[in-house]
Amino acid sequence: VRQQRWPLASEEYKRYGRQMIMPEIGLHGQLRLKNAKVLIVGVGGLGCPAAAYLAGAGVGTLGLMDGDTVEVSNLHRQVAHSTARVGRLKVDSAVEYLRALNDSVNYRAHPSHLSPEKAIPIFEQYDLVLDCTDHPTSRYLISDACVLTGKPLVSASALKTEGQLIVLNSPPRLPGDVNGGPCYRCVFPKPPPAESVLSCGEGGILGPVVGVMGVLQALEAIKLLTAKPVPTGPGWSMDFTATKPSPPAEPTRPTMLMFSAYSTPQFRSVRLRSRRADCAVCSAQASITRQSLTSGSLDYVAFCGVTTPLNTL
Amino acid sequence: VRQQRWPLASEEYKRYGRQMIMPEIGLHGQLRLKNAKVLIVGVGGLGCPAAAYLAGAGVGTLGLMDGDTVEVSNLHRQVAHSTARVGRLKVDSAVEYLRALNDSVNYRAHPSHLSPEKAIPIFEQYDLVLDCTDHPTSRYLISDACVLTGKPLVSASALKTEGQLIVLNSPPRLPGDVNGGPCYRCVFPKPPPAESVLSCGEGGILGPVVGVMGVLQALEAIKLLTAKPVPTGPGWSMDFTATKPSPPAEPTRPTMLMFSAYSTPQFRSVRLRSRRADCAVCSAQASITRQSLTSGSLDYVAFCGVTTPLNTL
Amino acid sequence: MSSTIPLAVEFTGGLELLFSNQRKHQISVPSSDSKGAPSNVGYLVKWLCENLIKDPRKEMFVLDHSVRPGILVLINDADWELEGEDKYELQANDEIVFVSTLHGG
Amino acid sequence: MSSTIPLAVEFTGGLELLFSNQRKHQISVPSSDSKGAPSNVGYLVKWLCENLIKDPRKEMFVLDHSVRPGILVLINDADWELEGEDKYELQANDEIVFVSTLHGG
Ligand SMILES: [Zn+2]
Ligand SMILES: [Zn+2]
Repeated sequence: VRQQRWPLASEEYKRYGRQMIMPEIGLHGQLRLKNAKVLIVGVGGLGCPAAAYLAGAGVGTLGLMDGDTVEVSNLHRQVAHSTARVGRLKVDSAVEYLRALNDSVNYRAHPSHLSPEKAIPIFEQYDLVLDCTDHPTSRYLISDACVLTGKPLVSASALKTEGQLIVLNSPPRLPGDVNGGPCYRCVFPKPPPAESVLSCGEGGILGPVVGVMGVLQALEAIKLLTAKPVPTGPGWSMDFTATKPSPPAEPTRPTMLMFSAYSTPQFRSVRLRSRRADCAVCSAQASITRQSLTSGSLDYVAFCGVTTPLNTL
Repeated sequence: VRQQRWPLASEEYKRYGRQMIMPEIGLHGQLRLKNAKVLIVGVGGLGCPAAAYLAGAGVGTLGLMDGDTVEVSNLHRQVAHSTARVGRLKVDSAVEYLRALNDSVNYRAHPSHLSPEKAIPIFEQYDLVLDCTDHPTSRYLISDACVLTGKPLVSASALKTEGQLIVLNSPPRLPGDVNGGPCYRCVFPKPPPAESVLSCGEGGILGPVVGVMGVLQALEAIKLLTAKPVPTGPGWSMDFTATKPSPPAEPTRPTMLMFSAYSTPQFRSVRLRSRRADCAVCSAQASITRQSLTSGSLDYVAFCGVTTPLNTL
Repeated sequence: MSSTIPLAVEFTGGLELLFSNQRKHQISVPSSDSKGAPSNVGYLVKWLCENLIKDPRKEMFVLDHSVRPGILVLINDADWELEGEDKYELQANDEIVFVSTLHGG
Repeated sequence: MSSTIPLAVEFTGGLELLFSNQRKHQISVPSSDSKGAPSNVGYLVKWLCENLIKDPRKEMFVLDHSVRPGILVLINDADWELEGEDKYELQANDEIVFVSTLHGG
């Protein structure tokens, strides 16, 4: 009963103290994390470290979606799984690891692949989505569903010795609102030719390369979830940790972070375009709607799989 | 018996296949990893992810050194531990996690803090060292011991929302050899005033910030361990994976990677100086020797702890 | 005009495999195209296809006379769509990066 | 001489706390010092202590008339020891970064 004076249990102050003493998080940020629901699509090389750090940080609800089972060839990079759990569903394997790390998170396992029909009803249960998948079809589908449900998206990918990360639909706005962040289709309106797409199975992947990108996804998610709103409500006055004003956030410009393990410099941040006036999903003239998605009339596999007639120079 | 035709067991081809198909690693690199002995000093926010990805990659022998026990306040960032293992030695807790991930690695637990007397005999058992500690005293000691035993050092640090990484003594060369990479004392000849040093406990730390730095340490270690020597020996001809010549390695220039979670750009690579002609440990006029280290005549705490008389502007 | 423009061109995300497996290239391109107009990025792409690409699979770089879908063109660390796309006129020492998007995870 | 040199100065690794908790500062410093010599990085450090630092703990930035141990000074992304240390003469639009080394882990 005494506990009611405090917005967190004493165990939580202990567990999260090292991040709560920073002005960027504070008690307010910790409460926002606790109230947040994050969906991770894909529990592989990106999803494993992303889930570990989001669970560690105390995200209230963490959804994991993946239809695959753990294979031995995953284990050099998918560090939430284990040899003993080979053959089990990746979502179940990861939840076992995550519960041992932090049992106070509410884990939701979605043991199937994402489909256009399921995307919207599932995304609506969350506040933010991480794209940790490994194919253009899922990347377009996840981005479309994030725009249509108004969720910001932290999208990353990796192959061989390189990685890329973009925060999309941030801030999330209705289709047609030019102040919303660009979506995946704004940046890549046409899918790459199918024959140019390599998976990690085909092209190979260095574990720490995909690991770095997954950890950075967790970081961007935490930054988005804890970004300071205008201070209101009684909780604010209890934010004893905010002794210094936190630095003003730089205006969010859409950027892509590129990583290349063997290059100098290894990292490069590049400026991306804003929303595309003729984007098929986030513009005023969008053709992709909640209806077209849930009805299953959109064939993402065909969209990405058609081999474009080759008219080379 | 049939297995003898192959340098790795079939389970190993499965487990490491996704990294072996890359020309940067190949069979040759995998064998080099398998024969390598890596020491991680500090099994906290940096050491946990670094150990996970090095174990995943199949480093043959992984030494973990730490005298601390797991606390609840560690768990938001030290993702190899678990709530059930609070109170246990960090080295034992981490080995339990790592064994579940990859049992074929030979784990060596060093359940104590590093001391000048112990450093040289322990470092001599390894090929490469990761500094994952959290204080200037250990940073100078580890660097000194790496120079004196000829081991390259991957040193990282993190605090609040920032991180730094430097590869030191790479290539490792005898004191006085100007072609060796700079050591920690070359870059920072004098320790910072004690009152300017903040620990993660005091200053706070965001989990993914230290996590990114730890994963990047594993990456630099893998790059150093698998760097291609001149092809010799019968093993080379079996490297069926090297279908393309790998790109020539860029000349190693000493650089520091700086990370700042809330800045744009987040990462910055800066050029560092080479070896210092009057460095106390790696130069021709070095005063620090194996003898002075092992005899215990060097007091690193006093070196770093003395509050310099303040002669401010 | 026979003057040239020095450029730093880089290929990443796997595109370097089409260009002698080399990421960074220091090149010089004619400062004007065959019609005498100042060279732009569209001209550079054509020039790369005629002079620098080593792999016969040119369609992995160019389709329908433009950079193929799934390749991001960066002009001095900005998406070329912020700079006028292929109409951007090349300046000395511009850094042009061609990035193939990755999909693995 | 009353001309000035525009510079981008940045403080990281916690040093920003001494400078109004702001990392990036666009400043202009006199192009020559009191003796008429071209302004160098040593002069800049003195100038920052007199004009930009807000925290009274100046000894966290400068000790014995030089940047305190544990601070790396970067001139255009290179350790200042590669550029002549405090003798480096400032150029317009130079980027000078002061980094406090971190020790946590
Ligand atoms: Zn769009
Ligand atoms: Zn040295």
